[in-house]
Amino acid sequence: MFGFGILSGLLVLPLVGAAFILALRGDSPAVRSNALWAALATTVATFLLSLVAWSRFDIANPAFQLVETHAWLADTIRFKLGVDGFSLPFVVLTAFLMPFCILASWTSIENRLKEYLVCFLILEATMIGVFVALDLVLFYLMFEAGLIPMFLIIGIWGGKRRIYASFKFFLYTLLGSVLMLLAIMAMYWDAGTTDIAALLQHKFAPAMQTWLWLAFFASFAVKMPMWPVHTWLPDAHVEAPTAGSVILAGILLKMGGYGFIRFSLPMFPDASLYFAPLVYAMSVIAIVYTSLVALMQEDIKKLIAYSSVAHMGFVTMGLFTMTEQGIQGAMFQMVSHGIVSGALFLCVGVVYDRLHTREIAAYGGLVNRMPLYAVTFMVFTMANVGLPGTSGFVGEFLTLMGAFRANPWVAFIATSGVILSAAYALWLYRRVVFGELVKDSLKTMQDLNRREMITLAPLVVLTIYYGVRPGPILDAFAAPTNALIASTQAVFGAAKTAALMVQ
Amino acid sequence: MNAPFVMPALGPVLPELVMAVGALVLVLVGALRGEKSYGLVNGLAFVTLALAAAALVTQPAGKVLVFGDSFVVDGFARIMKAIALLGSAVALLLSVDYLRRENLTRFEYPILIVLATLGMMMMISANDLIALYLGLELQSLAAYVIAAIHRDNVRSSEAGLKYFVLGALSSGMLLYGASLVYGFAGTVSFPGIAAALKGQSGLGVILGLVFVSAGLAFKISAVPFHMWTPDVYEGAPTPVTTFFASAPKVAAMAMMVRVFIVAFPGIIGDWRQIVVFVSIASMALGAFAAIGQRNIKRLMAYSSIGHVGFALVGLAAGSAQGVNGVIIYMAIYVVMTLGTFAIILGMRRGDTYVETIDDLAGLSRTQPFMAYAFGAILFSLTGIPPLAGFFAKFYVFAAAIEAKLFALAVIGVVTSVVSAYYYLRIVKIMFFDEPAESFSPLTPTLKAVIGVSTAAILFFWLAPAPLVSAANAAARSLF
Amino acid sequence: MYHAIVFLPLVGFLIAGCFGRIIGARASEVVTTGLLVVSALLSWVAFFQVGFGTGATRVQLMNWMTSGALSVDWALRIDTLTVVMLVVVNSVSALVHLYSIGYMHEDPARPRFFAYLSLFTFAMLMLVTSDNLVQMFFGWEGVGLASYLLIGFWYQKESANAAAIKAFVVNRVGDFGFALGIFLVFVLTGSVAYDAIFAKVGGLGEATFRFLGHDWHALTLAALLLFMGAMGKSAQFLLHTWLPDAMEGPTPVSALIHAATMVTAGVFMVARLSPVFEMAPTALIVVTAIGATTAFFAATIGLVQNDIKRVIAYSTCSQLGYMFVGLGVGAYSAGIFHLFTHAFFKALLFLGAGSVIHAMHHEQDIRNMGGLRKHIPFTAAVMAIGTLALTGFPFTAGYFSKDAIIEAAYASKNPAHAYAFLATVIAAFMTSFYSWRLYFLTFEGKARWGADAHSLHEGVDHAGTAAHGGHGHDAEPASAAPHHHDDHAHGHGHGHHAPHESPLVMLIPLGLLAIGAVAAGFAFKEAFIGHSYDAFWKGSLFTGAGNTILNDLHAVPKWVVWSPFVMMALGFALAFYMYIVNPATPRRLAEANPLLYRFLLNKWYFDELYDFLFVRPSKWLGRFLWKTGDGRIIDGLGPDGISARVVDITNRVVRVQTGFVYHYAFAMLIGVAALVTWYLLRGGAH
Amino acid sequence: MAVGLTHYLVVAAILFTLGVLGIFINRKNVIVIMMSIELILLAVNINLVAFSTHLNDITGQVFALLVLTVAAAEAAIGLAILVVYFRNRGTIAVDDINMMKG
Amino acid sequence: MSAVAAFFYLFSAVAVASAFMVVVSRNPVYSVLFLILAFVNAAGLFLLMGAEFLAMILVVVYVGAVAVLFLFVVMMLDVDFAELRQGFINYLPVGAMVGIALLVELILVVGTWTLSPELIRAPAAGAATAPTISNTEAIGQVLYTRYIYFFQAAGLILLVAMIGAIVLTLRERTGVKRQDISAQVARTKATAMEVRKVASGAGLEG
Repeated sequence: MFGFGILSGLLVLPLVGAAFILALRGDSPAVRSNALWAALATTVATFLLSLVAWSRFDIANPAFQLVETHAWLADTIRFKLGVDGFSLPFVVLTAFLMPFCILASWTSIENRLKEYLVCFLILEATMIGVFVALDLVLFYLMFEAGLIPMFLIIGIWGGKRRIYASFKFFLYTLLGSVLMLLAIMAMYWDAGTTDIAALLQHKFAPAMQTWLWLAFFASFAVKMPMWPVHTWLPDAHVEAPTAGSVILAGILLKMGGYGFIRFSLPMFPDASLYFAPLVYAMSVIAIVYTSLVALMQEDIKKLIAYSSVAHMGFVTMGLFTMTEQGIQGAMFQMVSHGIVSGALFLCVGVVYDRLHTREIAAYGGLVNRMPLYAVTFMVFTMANVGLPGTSGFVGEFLTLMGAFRANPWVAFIATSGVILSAAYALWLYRRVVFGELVKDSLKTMQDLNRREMITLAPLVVLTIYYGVRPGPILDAFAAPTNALIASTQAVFGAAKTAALMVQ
Repeated sequence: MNAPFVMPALGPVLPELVMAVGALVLVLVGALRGEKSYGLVNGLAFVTLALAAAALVTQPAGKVLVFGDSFVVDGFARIMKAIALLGSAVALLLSVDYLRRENLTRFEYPILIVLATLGMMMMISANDLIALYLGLELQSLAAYVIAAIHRDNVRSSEAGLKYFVLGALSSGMLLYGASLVYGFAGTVSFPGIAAALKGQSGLGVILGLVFVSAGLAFKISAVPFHMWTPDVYEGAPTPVTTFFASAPKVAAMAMMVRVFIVAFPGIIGDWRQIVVFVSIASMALGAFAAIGQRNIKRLMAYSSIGHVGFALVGLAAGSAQGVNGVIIYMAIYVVMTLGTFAIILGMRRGDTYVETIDDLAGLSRTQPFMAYAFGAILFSLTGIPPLAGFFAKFYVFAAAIEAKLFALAVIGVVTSVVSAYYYLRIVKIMFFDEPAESFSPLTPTLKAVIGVSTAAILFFWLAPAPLVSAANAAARSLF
Repeated sequence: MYHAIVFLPLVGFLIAGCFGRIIGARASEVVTTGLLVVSALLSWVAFFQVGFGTGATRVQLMNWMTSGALSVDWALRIDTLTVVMLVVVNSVSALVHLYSIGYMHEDPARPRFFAYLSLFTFAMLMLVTSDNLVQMFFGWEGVGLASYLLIGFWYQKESANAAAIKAFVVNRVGDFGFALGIFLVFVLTGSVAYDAIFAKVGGLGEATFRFLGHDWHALTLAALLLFMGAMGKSAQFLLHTWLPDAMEGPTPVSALIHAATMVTAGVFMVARLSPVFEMAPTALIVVTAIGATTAFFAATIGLVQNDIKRVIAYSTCSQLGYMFVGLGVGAYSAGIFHLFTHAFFKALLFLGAGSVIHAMHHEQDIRNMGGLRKHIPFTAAVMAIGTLALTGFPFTAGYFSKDAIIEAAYASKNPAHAYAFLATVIAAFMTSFYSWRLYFLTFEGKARWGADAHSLHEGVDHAGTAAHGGHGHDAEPASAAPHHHDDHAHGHGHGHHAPHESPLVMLIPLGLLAIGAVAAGFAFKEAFIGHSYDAFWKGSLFTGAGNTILNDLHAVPKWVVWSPFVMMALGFALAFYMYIVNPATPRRLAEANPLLYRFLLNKWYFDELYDFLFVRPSKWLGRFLWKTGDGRIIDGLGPDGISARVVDITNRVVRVQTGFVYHYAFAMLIGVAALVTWYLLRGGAH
Repeated sequence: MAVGLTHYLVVAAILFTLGVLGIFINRKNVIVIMMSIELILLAVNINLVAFSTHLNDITGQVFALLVLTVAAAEAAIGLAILVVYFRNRGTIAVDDINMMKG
Repeated sequence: MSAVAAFFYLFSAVAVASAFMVVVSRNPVYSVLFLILAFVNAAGLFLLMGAEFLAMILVVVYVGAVAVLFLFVVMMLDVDFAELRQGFINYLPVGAMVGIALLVELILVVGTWTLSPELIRAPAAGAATAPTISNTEAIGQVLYTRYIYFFQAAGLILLVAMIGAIVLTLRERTGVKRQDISAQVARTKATAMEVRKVASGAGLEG
């Protein structure tokens, strides 16, 4: 039972911080500041610890590493943690984004700050838990547990329609994932264990795979979110406080994609192959449909939310191409989107904190007063558009490449999304940042302060760094991707290669 | 011809004996000391429950049959009795303050609780139809009385009346079914019935089983025999509702499990349909009807209907895994229920107890402890991991999946999502809405009960092994 | 050295971009310009080393991304084609930097401007030195970004912002094809690096690929998709609409990006991928046809435009068409040669126009100019040189390159060659006409500006309106636009001061470019398309075994050789007649053919057509999908609908709970009766 | 036709049905409902005794005896509750017992 | 038709008819009386089946105690029965149909009663009665031995009934003077009398 490793440390550390903050009494400015610093220290420490985990990680090894196992529900359902190339980047990403969330909330949260921070720290623990869980039940536990703090974050600290949004978020995702729970049970009875490593070796009967795949799909599709179960996302994003949106877009959405790569593809390869056209269809519809919808949005956050849906469309499309480029690209796209969309929401938060509106029409000409802000926003907008040289490009390009190999039709339609994304992103930028500064309310806007700069600068650097040198992350995916493709090759050998190669 | 009287071995029934003797002592004390003896009798009732619990936990493991095989003590009985005793004791504990404030300090109240608990223990250990009936009636009659214990209150007496009328009808049905089973199987003993039905079953037995099920379903308030529940929960004094919602449910569920599993294992294909039907109906009704409620006790009534439906999912599986699930479900359910009702009992402004969920508005600001505890309990009732309620659902649904009852499982989880809505609505009122008038501070008792149950719910996932393995062993003792 | 050539502009960008506000405008100018000049000089060194020596090489920088078989490097590919482009890009860029110091001297955001310019240069250099398609795509989009930023440099102007977005999005349409082309090439050859691709394409002559439900000749498809990218970037017919609008940017930008360098990226790309295109004859037909169409079509529009920059922009568009014709008929070197020469004289024209605009205090409408030769003689002189070069006056740069293309079009065996020849010859006539029209209206005749310019201005305006057949200004974005072109940063209108010659810092670049415009053709003719072809190109341009076009074009009939000259002369004569001899003719002509005039003035109504075909449907569709699709259908049937149904059910269920005992009992009875009936009907036990 | 077990069972079934019907057909007063319950129990007893006789097993009669006992207790408590209710509401009409519903 | 059969039909006919009247009578007093009639006839049926002890108990306990209790309560509550007479329910047809359907089903099923040979062979868990002893003796033999548990449990149930009836209905009437002997006996001088010194003009309150 004892003898905890780094990964348990990653789980426990935020909870310790949460407990500490809970122990604080009162609501004086001093307590506020203590709580904030404690939360920041906790998240930074967690991030550093995640870096330690990374440093001890052998990138070339496709197996699970840093594994620790503790007794839990049963001999077959254990408290097992571990990471591989697919999960570790997300662990680090989660730990990386959290300090920014705390910083973004430094002044904008006025009420019940302690509870807010506690919610975030608990959320962090569950999110890390999702990525390090090596037991299906544990995974599910973490997967769902995050709903509670997120529900509270949206509901308590959200905007006007926060109640509608929080309920929609909660019930939607819950409905999706309960079916997965049943599938987990079915897998348990079939395989006799919920150990993920063991399940990866288990061959499920094809007929069963179909159902299991669908059940998992229900959960992950909602989480991603894929069209047409995406409508909770714009609402949730719009109403959530800035940091909530960052986490939602940065991490929570990634759980769906992570689930696909961790479970759907390797465990149900037959079903994945069978349903790939469905996923393609939903993905390309998502890309085009939501891009078009994004074009017409009048709310900044809603626009970014819709663009997130489109970007997640690239992810699902890439994953199901079952090609190296598709999978690695999709994984990279998720990491990149985690940084970029998180940063975009932070950018929105910057102006929201000043003006308390997200209406695009309320802005315009910000560049006149906020040149630094304009530059930052531009970088992220371009990354969102997928400009080469930013991290957004690598994922998009590779997924499209994979899609083209798998099905040119899909790539054709999806690539057209690139045009639309440029249109909506630039139009947003123009309406918010460019133009003459005519509105009186904007004339006193201050440029980024030091805290905001500290928040955004690392993200700018990373966005560009990973655009030019995606290697550190992209290569982490390589080993498990190759293993995955090799292991599924037997399932869809000849038919598939024939389909994608030159005839 | 006189059969020599053989003193039955009383060791296995020691907990029941303690309870029975204790009840008699309490009656005497109460009768001698008069109306003012409530405090003393209440204390002695705790002692009785504690002694019974002690006797229970010190019992040796294994299966013992006494009283001509009418009374069985096995692992299943022990764990369910323990849960029931826990529920009763806490319900009793929670009632003290309320009864004092409402001037209901009748010494008969703890006595009736003890007697009802004794009835439950008899139900749990019943190994034939007669024992089952007697235990059931002992529990029910006491329950009818305490439902109406607030005799000057219209609602309380109406609750008692409804409970009584429908309860009597249900036990009539149960009896009618028992008579048919007796007639068609030729015996009242559960193992005897099982032996008689080996390999074949007649319509008569099934008919009897339907009627017996109806009676049992009434006790666990499963649809369509649930209709008393909301009214009684609302009308009865809150501590009484607390009691109704906890221990008797456990006992009735245990009884139902034993009847189906021990007496009718051979015709599982037949009775499973009843259970599946009742389960689905309960889950669905619990989920839907609760949405419209403003009174929190009434809401909890529908919630309990839904939870019974979930527990029945485990029974429908009909396997050791399923029984395991039922045990875990009921144990966790009792903890959650007690926590919930402790909070409802804390909804007091001065001397006025309030019951609508709107009274909870903004509780997270006025009484954060209460709000966060209730929030945790509500999420647990919804079944969100890592709270205990998740594991309750996990085990029953796992059993259903193992038994290939996929449709049942799917309907179950979907209704659980629907039910999430009304739990969330309470959370919303507590956390998202503007504060209403504050409640009076919680009494230490309430605080303790809320704290303990919340802690149990929150941290169950860290150490689930004790309950899980105990339930596992208990479930296997039935097969 | 190559590192320096490519990365010095980046350094400049970073310095000016990050610290521009700290170090000040002057320092930013000096740093970026200085670095660019160094880079340009090094480029010339490289040009001679590689072009006339043996310096071709490949410089590996680092790995970009690796995924499965796909491996993309950051690398510099240095061969003749590259160095030609290096020279063009860096020379023009350095001169434009220099020029901008003068042109932009009143603008408070100079550090930003120079940073953008340097960023652009860097991206363009990455493009031309790319070793693989993906890096080219990086440069491709990078220059797009810089172009976007520079077009929208004056971000207060709505029109500038709109033009910037339009440029980016239209380019993205082209990139859409480019990206698909890259994918296809990868699928076909398993690589995106040129060497590997070129090694493989030879064996793919017969390969087919199933795409969008049709079996394509694989290389043709790849070439066409890639060409789509080129069309976007080089503003070819159908994807040209962004280029004229791009004139919203500062004039040096137009010179650098929208004349000399970026827009030629498409030409460069086709040349770079000549091994692929050579294997795809059908694609070459398309290239030729599109190029010819563009050459003709843009020239027609150029005839009637009144904005000095737009005239030159359409001219650019048209000249790019020439280049593609050259490429399409297989004369890759001719196309590149034209690119090379065109860079000089077109940059010259733009910078000259900038000088005019500068002199006129940001007046851009040539109808409001006239007689400027006396005030700004140097500018007039270099503009004349530029015009001569553009129209192909003998022995100027344009003469060699353009005539080579026309001759190649005639000599080619490409099925579209006749069309191409015809179109280019007619375009040559029109080029001459509008170029001289521009010159005459600007520098000759009466001054239509100054103290009484306002009334005159209005008079012209009214005349224009009348010519448009009584329709209002609103339908005339081309003529209305100049009025918004005033740079707000300058803060004063036109016409209050006499025109003045530009400062030396602007004139030096003009002079240098003028030298280039005169001499570039003559100096490098032999190397590019002449006898030292092989020695110069060293295989960096691929020509198939059957491609003898460079020999054939010397064997064309004499009338073909003379035709461009004749056209040029006719164009000059007509312009001279209409704008010097008889200035009333244009108006009369316009009134006589109102439909044609308006058709041309409105650029063949492409903007309106696209607005109708794409922009408005997209918006409508977006709104429809949002409100109806998401709102009414998905949410309506999904979460909202379901929750409404749940509430309905709840209300019904709750109504059953009447509170009456007998109802409750009845429910129990029904439950039992139902179960009993169920078992009876089911037929007993199993 | 000889009187057999079935006859008794049929009688019991009729009485049972009448008892159940009596509970919800009648809207008059609660006492009648209680009497209907007694009818149900009577039917049960007839069943038990009949089976007991035919199985030649005394258990059924013991069961019936216990049912009688419990029925008496039940009647006592039922009537007590009824009295309490009457004291509160002044009525025992079934239609009036619906303060709580929904 | 044998005498047994005749009596069976008589008793059962009367019992059923009375039961019907219990349900439909307008006056609860009549209902109670019909209930008594039904019980008596059921006792007759018991006799026919040879369960004479139960028959007697039925008459003694039910008619003598329970039914009278009903009667007592009916009288005591003093309900205005005229008011209660208002109509039958409007869904009587549905209710009756469901009831009749259930009845038909019950009869169909109980008509199928057969005891399989195995069942008879199976050693009945209950005590088989020797034909020589009387019904009462047979019950007596097992009631306190084999079924002592049930007997005791029934006792507890009666205890609950007693407590319940008392707790619900017993009222301490206030305002009625009662003699409390223990209080009288425990009275001492100290509790009976209090000597207080009253300051002049101050009164006792203070």
